[in-house]
Amino acid sequence: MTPALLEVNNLSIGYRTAGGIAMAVDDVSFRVDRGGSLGLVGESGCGKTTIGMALMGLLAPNATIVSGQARFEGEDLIAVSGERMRQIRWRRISMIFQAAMNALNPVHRVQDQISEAIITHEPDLSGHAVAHRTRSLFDLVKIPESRLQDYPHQFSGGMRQRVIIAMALACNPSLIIADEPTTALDVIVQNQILSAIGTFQKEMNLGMIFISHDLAVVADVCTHIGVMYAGRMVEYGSRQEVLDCPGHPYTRMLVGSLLTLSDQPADLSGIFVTNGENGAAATGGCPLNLICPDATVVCRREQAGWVDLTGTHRVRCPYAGKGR
Amino acid sequence: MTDANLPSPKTGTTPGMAAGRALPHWVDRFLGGWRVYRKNTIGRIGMALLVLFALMATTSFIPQWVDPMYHPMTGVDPQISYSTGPSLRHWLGTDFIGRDIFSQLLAGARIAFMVGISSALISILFGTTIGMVAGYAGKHTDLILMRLADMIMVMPTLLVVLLLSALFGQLNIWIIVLMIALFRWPGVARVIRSQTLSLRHRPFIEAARVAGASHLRIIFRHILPNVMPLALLYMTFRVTSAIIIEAALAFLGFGDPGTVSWGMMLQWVWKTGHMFQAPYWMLPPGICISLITMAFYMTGRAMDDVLDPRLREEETTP
Amino acid sequence: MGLKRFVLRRLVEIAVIFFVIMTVLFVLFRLAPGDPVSRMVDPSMTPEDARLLMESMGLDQPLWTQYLYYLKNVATGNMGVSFHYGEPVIDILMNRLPNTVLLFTTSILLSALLGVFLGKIAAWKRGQRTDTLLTIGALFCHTLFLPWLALIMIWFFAYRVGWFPITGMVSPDVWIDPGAGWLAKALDVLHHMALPLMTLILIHFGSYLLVMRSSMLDTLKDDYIITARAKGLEEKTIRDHHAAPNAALPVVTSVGLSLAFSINGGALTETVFTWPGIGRELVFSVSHSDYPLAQAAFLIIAIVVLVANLVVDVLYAYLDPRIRY
Amino acid sequence: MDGRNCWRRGVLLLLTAVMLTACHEKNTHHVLNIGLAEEPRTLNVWLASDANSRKVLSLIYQPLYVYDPDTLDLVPWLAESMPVYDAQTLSYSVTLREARWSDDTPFTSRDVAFTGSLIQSFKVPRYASDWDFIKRIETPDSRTVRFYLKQPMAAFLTGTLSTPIVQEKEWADFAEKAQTTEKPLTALVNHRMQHPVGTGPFTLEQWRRGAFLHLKRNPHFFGIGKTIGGRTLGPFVDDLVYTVFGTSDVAILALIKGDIDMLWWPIQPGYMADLSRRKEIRLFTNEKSALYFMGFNLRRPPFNDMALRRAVAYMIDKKFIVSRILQGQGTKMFSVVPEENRFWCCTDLPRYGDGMSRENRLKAAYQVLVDAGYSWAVPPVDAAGNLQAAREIRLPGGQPMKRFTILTPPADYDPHRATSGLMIQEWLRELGMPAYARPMAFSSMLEQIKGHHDFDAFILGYGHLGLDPDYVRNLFHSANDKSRGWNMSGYRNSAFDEMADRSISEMDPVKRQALVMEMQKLIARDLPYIPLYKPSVVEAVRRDRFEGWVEMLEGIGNIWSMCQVKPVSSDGA
Repeated sequence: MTPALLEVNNLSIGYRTAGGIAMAVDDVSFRVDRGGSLGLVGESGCGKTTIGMALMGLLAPNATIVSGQARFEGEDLIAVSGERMRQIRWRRISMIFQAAMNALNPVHRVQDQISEAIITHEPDLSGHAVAHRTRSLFDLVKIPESRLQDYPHQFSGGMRQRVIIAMALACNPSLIIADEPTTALDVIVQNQILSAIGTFQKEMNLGMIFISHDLAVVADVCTHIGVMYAGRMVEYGSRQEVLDCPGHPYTRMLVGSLLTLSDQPADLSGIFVTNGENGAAATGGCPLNLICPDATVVCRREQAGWVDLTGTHRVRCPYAGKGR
Repeated sequence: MTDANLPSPKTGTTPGMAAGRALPHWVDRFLGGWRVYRKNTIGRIGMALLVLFALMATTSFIPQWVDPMYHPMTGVDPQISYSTGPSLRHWLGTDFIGRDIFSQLLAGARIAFMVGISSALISILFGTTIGMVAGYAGKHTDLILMRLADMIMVMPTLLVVLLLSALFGQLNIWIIVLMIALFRWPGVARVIRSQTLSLRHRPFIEAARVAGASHLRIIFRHILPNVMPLALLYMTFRVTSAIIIEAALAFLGFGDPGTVSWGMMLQWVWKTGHMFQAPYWMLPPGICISLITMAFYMTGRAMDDVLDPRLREEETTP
Repeated sequence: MGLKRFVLRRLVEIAVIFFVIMTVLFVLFRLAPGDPVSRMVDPSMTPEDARLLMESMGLDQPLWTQYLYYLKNVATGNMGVSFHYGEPVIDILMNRLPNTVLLFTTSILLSALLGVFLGKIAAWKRGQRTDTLLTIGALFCHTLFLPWLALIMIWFFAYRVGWFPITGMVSPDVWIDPGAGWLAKALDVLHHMALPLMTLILIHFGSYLLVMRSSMLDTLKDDYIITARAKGLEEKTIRDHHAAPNAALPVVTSVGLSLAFSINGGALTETVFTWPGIGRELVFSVSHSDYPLAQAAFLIIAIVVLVANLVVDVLYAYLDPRIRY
Repeated sequence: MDGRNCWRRGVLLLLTAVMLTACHEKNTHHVLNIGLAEEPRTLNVWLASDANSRKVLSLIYQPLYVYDPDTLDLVPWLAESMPVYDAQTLSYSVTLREARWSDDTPFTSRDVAFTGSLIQSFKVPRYASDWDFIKRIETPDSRTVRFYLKQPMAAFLTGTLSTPIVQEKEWADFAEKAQTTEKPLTALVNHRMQHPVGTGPFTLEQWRRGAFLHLKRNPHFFGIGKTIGGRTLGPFVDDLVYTVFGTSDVAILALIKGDIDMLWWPIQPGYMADLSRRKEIRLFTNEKSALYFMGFNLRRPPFNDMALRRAVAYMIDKKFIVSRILQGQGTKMFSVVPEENRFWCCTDLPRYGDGMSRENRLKAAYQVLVDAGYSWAVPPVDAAGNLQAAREIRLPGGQPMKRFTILTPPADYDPHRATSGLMIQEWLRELGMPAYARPMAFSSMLEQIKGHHDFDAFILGYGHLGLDPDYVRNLFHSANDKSRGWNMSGYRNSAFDEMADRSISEMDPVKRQALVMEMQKLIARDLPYIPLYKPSVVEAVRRDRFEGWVEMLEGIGNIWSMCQVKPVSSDGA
């Protein structure tokens, strides 16, 4: 097996609060290969964005990495110095932000915002070369060059997302973390953006972590899927494996809702009632035990370990693969 | 009223609870606010200073009661005919004809509170009423009132009062207070107006309207309690500016010559040529003016923190 | 372009406001106790000269006609003759206006810059000792009593240490020296301006610092700051290039709102430092009952404030690309 | 980053430059730096009624005669000798000195005649009254002027001959033009003078409004090297620079620092202690021809009663006012004519309460009031002759006295008068009188007193009384009891009027003196005004810069000083 582009092992992240450390991400492991893409799915607050931020070294000041490592091209992202991390950012790992966010600075022209990233990481590049690169990036995401001089508020939502993508590609990174890039866009634009992302990822042979709450979207673009719930990864496998034979009850619920999407709205009310936000560790038992139809006394008492269904497909449920 | 049955908005403060049970709710809210306030360092310093000045103001009657020579305006020490430094007999020394500076300073605190608070009260009264009316009525009323506010807001109050004193001669201290108030309401009105605008379409207001409450009743029963804390906050800032304007006016020589305010004291120092020779006379009033404005300002800022739920959250959540 | 229309609209608004102020002044001058004529005519004039002057100003006409005369006179810059100087007030004030504008704009500009700069640092170091010191320092400076501070500044910097001249705007020995070039003269004015400027900045920067600090704290939570970080930009670049420009916008607004406050302070400063400006002239005219001068000085100050407000608005539009009028 | 550094360097450079100008070298020729309290009002001599303009113009425009600093007698100035009186034709002849204007044209008798006719034809305020009794002016030759008077007039010598003379060449064209305008006088006084041409020791070099005014030595000054009045004239300084300081505090700092050499305005007693301790400062204390007084409204109760005014006079402790409020910088006054005016001042006047203790004053005042029929709820003196707190004084008619106010200027305008008002209020309350001192803006106060006659009592002062006692007539003549008239009290006494009318046309000084003395006695008896005090003029100069100041009534700021001060010759020592 070729060495993974990114390999995350037993990553745990907590937030310092008045009452101790609240775990937001608990013992998460996954890998992303060059040219491969991992979709992290889960409801909001399940810790998926925290993982993305941790990989970029952009955790909030009160967040702390409790344990784990993230090997990226031979370096442990968790352990590198702040300055080294700054150099890695964008140059090698870049990020596509949510369009609904104010990811672009309103007072600077988009051209400047893109070229700024290039200049920071490739200071030797001539001004001409930078301008040329910026123009070609705009070409790539199919925005007329004439709009380089515009300000973010002059773009529509979809266009802004394209700008963000162009920005993410500016320094030819090897890994892209896309955090809900299509949320809050209407369906048609969403599809365009998704296909654009998919294309670049494949053409440029990039590794990608795609974070979304929408399994359908993830299913569209990713080669691997990790399902997260309450700070833990509950199922991890290739797209096929996860979608076709979901092992975890939660995944099954997600997949179930996905399938009914075309016919009629699924009754999601049962699924999305959660008890403890990120506080998985606090309850002691399986965080899903209250809503899981198959929960037993054991589930209430202790955490489940990994159950390997296949070599690449793992589920964190003692009853996985054993039928209902 | 059906307010209580409506789902309450997300924030901790529940608008519309005023009707019927206004008092306990108020007390509750106040105590809650106080608990947050107490943790604020700046607020604590401000409050302590204010208590100190209040103490000065209340004790200002004592010296002249001890001995008429301590009367801040008319009492002179029979043995002293020029400005002297601090001594046991005169804790801060005497002014150029032998009046006691310390008792003048105490009297000044009284005037400062009087000027500051009464002028702030009046401007808040104007500002809140006009702001609520403008916000609630909307349309032309709003437009006209806000244009008026804009216009008054750009006027430099001190210079306006100066001009008026040129025209009308000597101004009485209460006229000065009124003038300051008349030119300081627009800021309050704008804030209250925007607050009212955001309240206007809240369910409990709509409900009251549907229930047939008159406009006046809606404004004073339902909107007023909700803008009250904000108005109070602005009052502390208005107190500051009123004190400063009165002091500046007195310093320039257009104050009420019958009152012993700190500005007046500074003016006496200045005009009798003791500015750079009698630090014991020149420093205290200036320090007092600066400190009392700072105290009100700090109190205001701390109150601002208390009233701003965003900042409050920041303190309690990770 | 939209900006042009915006400026035009604001100019019309300014004209209307100015008109209202003029009218209010007119009414006030006639409401004031005593003889309105005595406010317009020098008391030392002979009766027939006073009568002629009254006629020329229309003071013998009915109120309505007087009002029209008044408007016409103000519009043509004929605001009467100063009792004290015996010269048209407009000449006197136009002579003083540049001095006021110089001190006023420099002080506002510099205090806003200083406020923005320090506010930025305070917000960046939120909760640390630097922040606490800056915030409390700003609060303290902001609430100092200006004329008092000014006198202490004079005492300390001009007298004790002797770095700056005591008061005034120029030192005669430089200006009567035929050998002194324009540079020496300009430096001389700067040298005189330093102390009043320092005083004004000390009083005013605090409020800008506080505004900048809280606005910067808000901005730092914005998403584009995360973007900037993700881009691997240096912290200083993020602070100065991404957070500060956005955070500074509310400061511009607050400059506009505090203009009136600044001009109050300007008048006090001019008076204490004997800076030959309009504010000092207003204070002077009030204490000398020079009504035409007081009225005109006030009107000109009103224009200065209104125009400065417009400038601030246009500046805001220029700085914030989202706003296009 | 480079741009920023560059910017920083620029600021640094600028700051250094600013610092460097602080150490600017002084000029080699002698500049006398004078501090003024206020900007001079104008350079138009006909408008210049304020002290600050006169401080400049008195060095440019010169009169025919000036006062000797020691004797206060007239000394020929532009004139060569004393005027020759011809009683038959009622005329005075004046021979002029050989002099030149600052534009190097000769000064002739035509200039004098022109000045007179200009004042007469325009009715220039302040001067017209000194010239309207002159029938005609003849100029037999260029050095002789002959004035023909309509009637004998005492003011001729003191007033007419002290009028500053202007140049015909400079004013003739403008005067002619002004005559054709609708309001000639306004046109004349509002004429903006750029470069006044005079005969004085200095000429205007430049005036930067709001900053400074620069006078240069006039090379054509007639007095250079001459000895007039026993004094050898200079001027010995090359330049005079007047700088305006808003307040005396900073002006005195500037003096101590050495920025200015002389402060041309009286300083407050508060500074004296500090200044007298400094070696480099020299203080001059001089008398002033002034009158500070308490005035009453004789047109209405309660002060229409002479007895009450006299009681008030007993209660006022002038010694307290002078020693406490003026800090000793002044003298008590008992006549409306200052004592320094030896010839005219009457010393044989009642000095109410002078030298008495508080107790005796109270008893004396009480006695005056009891005799006049006043009564009290609780009298200030009990049956046994002991003092007690008086309450509620009643007028002779039995009705209680209504509260009355004593108007004073505000403390910033004049702290002495404001404080005196407060003290007098306290003293009168000892008599049970409902007195209230009320400081009031100066102009409003004048309006109320002069314009509306709506007041009870007030404290005012005349800072610069002329040497001629004609003001005694002006202040109390019943003809002046009108709105905005001089007679603010409303004093009406036909005996006084008659004497006053006679005094003005009496040309024999001794006879006139007797009349004026008699008038003063009437005033001291009836007390429409109670003279209070006269402040001294304290001035400060730097000892190490110039010497030779000439002390005079009103202080050292006079033409004699400016013609005589010399730089201290410390350069060699």
